[in-house]
Amino acid sequence: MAETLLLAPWLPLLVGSVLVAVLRGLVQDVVFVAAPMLALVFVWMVPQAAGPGIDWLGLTLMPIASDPTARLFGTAFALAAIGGAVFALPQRSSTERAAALLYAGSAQGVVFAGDLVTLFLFWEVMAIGSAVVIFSNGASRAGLRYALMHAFGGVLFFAGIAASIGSGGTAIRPFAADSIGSVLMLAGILVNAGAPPVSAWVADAYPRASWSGAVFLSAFTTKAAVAVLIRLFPGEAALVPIGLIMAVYGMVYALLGNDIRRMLSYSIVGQVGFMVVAIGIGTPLALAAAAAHAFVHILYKGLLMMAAGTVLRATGTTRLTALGGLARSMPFATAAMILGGLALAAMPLTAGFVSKSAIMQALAEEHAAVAWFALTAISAGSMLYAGLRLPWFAMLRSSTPPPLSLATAPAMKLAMGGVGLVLLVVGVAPSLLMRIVPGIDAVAVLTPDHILFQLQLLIGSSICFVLFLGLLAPRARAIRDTDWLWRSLPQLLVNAVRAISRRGVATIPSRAEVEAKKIRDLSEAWMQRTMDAGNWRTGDIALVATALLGICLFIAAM
Amino acid sequence: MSLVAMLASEATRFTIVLVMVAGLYIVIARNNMIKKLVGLSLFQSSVYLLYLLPGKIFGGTAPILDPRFDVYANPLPHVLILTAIVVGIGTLALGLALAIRIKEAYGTIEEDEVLARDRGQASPATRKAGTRG
Amino acid sequence: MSLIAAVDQHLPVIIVLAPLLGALLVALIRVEIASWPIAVIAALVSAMAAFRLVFGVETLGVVSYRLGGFAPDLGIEYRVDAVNALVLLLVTGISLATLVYARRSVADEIDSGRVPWFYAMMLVAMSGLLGMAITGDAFNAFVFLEISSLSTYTLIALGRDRRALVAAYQYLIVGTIGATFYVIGVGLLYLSTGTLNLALIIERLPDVTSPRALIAAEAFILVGIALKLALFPLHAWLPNAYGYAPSAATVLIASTATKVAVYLMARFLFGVFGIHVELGPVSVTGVLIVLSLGAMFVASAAAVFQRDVKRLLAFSSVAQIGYITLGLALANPAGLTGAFLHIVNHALMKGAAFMAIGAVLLRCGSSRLDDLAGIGRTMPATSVALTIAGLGLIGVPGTSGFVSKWYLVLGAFDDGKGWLAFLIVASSVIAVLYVGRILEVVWFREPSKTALAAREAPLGMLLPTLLLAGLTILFGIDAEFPARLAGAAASALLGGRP
Amino acid sequence: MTMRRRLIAGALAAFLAVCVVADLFVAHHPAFGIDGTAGFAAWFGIIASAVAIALALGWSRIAGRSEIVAEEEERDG
Repeated sequence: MAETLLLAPWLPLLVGSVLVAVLRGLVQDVVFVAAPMLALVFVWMVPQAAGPGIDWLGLTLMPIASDPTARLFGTAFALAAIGGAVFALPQRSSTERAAALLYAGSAQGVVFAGDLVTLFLFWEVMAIGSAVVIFSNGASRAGLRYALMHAFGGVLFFAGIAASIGSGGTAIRPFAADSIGSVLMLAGILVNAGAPPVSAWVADAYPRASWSGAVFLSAFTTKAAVAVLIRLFPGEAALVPIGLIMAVYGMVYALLGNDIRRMLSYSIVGQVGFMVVAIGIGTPLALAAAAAHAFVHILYKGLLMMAAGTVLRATGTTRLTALGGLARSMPFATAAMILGGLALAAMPLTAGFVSKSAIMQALAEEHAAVAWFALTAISAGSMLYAGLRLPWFAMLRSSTPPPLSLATAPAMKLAMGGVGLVLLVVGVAPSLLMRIVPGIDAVAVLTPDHILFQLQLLIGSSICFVLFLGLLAPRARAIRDTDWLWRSLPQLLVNAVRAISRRGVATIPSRAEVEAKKIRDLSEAWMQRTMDAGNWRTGDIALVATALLGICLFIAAM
Repeated sequence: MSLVAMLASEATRFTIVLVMVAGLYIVIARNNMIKKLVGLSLFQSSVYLLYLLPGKIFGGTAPILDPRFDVYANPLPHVLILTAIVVGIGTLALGLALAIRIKEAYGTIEEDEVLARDRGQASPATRKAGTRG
Repeated sequence: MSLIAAVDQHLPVIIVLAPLLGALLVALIRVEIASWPIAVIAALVSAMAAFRLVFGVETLGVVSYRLGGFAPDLGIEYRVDAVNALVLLLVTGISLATLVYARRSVADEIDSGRVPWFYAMMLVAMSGLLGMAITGDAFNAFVFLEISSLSTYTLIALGRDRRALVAAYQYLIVGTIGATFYVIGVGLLYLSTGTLNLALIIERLPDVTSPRALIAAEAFILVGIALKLALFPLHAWLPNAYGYAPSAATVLIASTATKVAVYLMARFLFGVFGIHVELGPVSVTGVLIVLSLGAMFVASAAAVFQRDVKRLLAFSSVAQIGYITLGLALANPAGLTGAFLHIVNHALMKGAAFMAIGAVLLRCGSSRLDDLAGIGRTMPATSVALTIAGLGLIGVPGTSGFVSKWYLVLGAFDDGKGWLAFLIVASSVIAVLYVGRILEVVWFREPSKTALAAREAPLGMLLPTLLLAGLTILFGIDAEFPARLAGAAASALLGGRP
Repeated sequence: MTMRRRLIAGALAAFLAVCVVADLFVAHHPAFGIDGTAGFAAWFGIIASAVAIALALGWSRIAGRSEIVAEEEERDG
């Protein structure tokens, strides 16, 4: 049993993270790339069973429990980590590298966790690792916001887990959102999945990572949340509307976005919405389809982020308004962006077509009409922003390209080529994916009616794009997002209250207003003292103590 | 029972409470650090009384074994309060020493003035942030 | 053999006497070079005795020691059970680490003429705290409380800033009021039961005819102790006291003084009064929960706005004490285990944090948050210790802070108070804010001039700091040992009274 | 609209027409009825895209702000 523990897929990544932090130079490069490769090997070597239990604080922890779902996500995470590491070879920041491996390792830990406590432990390490990836790019404030959001999600998740353990042990099992504990747990997971109303953290944080860091970020957190949802909340009906909102939200913001990486972040939320809807449907096929879509999404979103990172590294910007005309000077990145975009739009013969077909078939079999029609429409919208708008305005359209400072490094080409190849191979031979995702082999993918259906959808969308090209042109305009709720709303409220109170003072003060002002001043003074305790007068401290004693005695005397 | 008689019978308790509250009041209300210490001593003294007064037994005597007496006062409270008095003296001495040092450092032993001087020492930025609250 | 047996027999008194004699020796010799070794040796003897005693208690159960051979109803009894064995081990261990740490810090911060006095006071404070923990006599506890308090006031007043004097004065007034409240309560108990021995008080309580005197005694004692342990809203003395005391003194009082007071409160709550005694129409637990929550939220929020790291950590201490008292108020095995675990864990991590800040103070001459900018580059080891301690304060998994919060949350659920569990974890978010502020400044800011000029802390300070930080991690991963001791303490307290 | 764009749109429309015609000759597996009709995806795709564009532009009207302001706010990032 102990060897099972040694084969834990997170082990090489976590060890690698420490080594990368200590080592420098070529050795560091080797460890950085070899650790996720070893993890991939471990994902497939670890026995498909629950590993040994470890007693900790009277709980039995199972740090490693493999099943087909875990293996699928583990494979996707390992591939993303390999691709990301190869892509990041020209990135010399040791902090980012160590954090990225820590992040990848804890994501493996989340999907291979055999109990809720282990799951939560890795969940939190994942938040730390990803926050450090953002911090390492010097984005301290965004990193702090990101860390806070995940601390908040972690708190909800923790409270929920504690309640669930109280009511039924640490085993990972399907829950229904019917008790406080499971609702808290669901809310905590959804924070990480990027569900509204806290979805804004994705687009706030990911574009602030370095050109290589964003590749890692796009792969793990949200998809780990999907994996956990599959395990803990399969068939939870509330997930269907939540997922639909996410899909619409992601599409709308991606259509309006100007910064490529911001667009891609919104698109993550949109695509995770597809998976969340499928999990909400909850049939075996739907769950398998959600997992398959997560797998494919990790790959094509990684490819898109690599293309965006290549552009950023070369030009210093990812704003569509500043880009264009790059197709000739950056053919590789252009090809990657087109391929990734088409895979996102589920073009036949790309991997995206396989997994999206599975999701749509799962919805059709359950006769979930609203979800089916909505997601079909959103698929057309995905073509608009990812398959057309993004490559067109960033790369293809004729415009004076910004000066390139750095050529695309061979390692980056290798990473993009590798991931792109996987996407194409899976798209041409869907049985490869079906072999590792049991449960979707009944899905008809490359049949004439499916291909024709999808082609019509995509061409229809393309015609719209050509017709309304002007409307979709990027504009230097930001759109308020839900982070407005916590970044701007409080300030607005404070200002409004201030304005009202000031107006109240300006007019002839009525008696009530004078009293109100007195109370306000008093309470402000009190707040001041509470905040600034330690500068109290000694007498006041003594008074408070006496008062407390008096209250106690008074209560006792009653 | 008349009020006077009641007061007489409860005299010890009233004395204790009176001294206690008076001492505490001085600590709370006085600004002068020395006066505060005086109040504190008064407050502690009330505790001595609290322990000692109930130990008085009318007709009792000091607890020295003697065939002529069979009623003794409990000696334990006296022992305890001896210790407490020592502690009280220590506290008072330390407090006075601190007051002297504060006088040297600040030039005053009025607590409000001391606090005001510290506030003046704080940077303007701190104060601004403080008033915004 | 017989010598060891004889020593074993007198372990309880050796623990208290070793530092006291050490203090005497230091004060009499008054040679600066000699003071530190004497102090360390005295603390070491005491720590070894405590260590031995802990295992003695684990095998034998309660160890009772009669001072001067008098029976408990006449003389003073020292009584060591699972509860205070834990506290003794903690206090001696932390004191030893602090004294090892103190040498460089004290040489830098204290005028050379006062150095022997400083060590003498440290030892007296240690002795007083140990006495409070070990004694089974309510009045004796008062005496030790005052011994530790008086020496603590002196230690604080030795701080460099003149505000240290005011802080010491304030603490003196408030601390004395607290101690006097306590002794009034003990007096009332004595009047109703005729004994000062805690065990005997418990035996005689059922015969007490006037419950009102009892409740008054409870109110006086609890409020008195609450002042000493800085329970919200009686915490106002603490931030300045911690903030302006010399670094070594801050470490000692922050990690031990309030913890011993908490122990005393637990003793009275569970051992003497019984937690479920109603204070009139309101239960004690209800009051304690409200005040604890106040500490957790208000003090944490206040910490976020501090500009001085020592004061920030001091406010954080008030908040963390809130977690401990909350665990007491839960009054079930998981909650109490959490409380005692947090006593240990918080002592370790706050000790590490204050030690790290003391090292920064030594190298940069300031503990203002802004002056710590970029210190992570020039003092990496110290900053790592500070980071670990900070993560522990948040309760990040893998640190001991998580384990204790875990037990507290379990305790809340066991009590059917799910909302309380949520509040416990929600308050951690505020801890994320203030710890995040420190970490951001330390690691991600451009180094200030002072930070660039700083060097890594001297080894003598670094080792104890890293030791405590390492224990924070160790107890976060393998919590078996502290959880066993805390669990034993919890069951001893709960079993003490049906 | 430029000549080139008109040309591309025409070519796409022609390709779409070919697909719709081909759609008449394949077997469908409808789940909701309407989705099995030939050419369903073609008109649905066009309408869905148009609606998506309208939705996005409408939302941009409501929630948009000049990016200069936004950048100033987010410079801290």
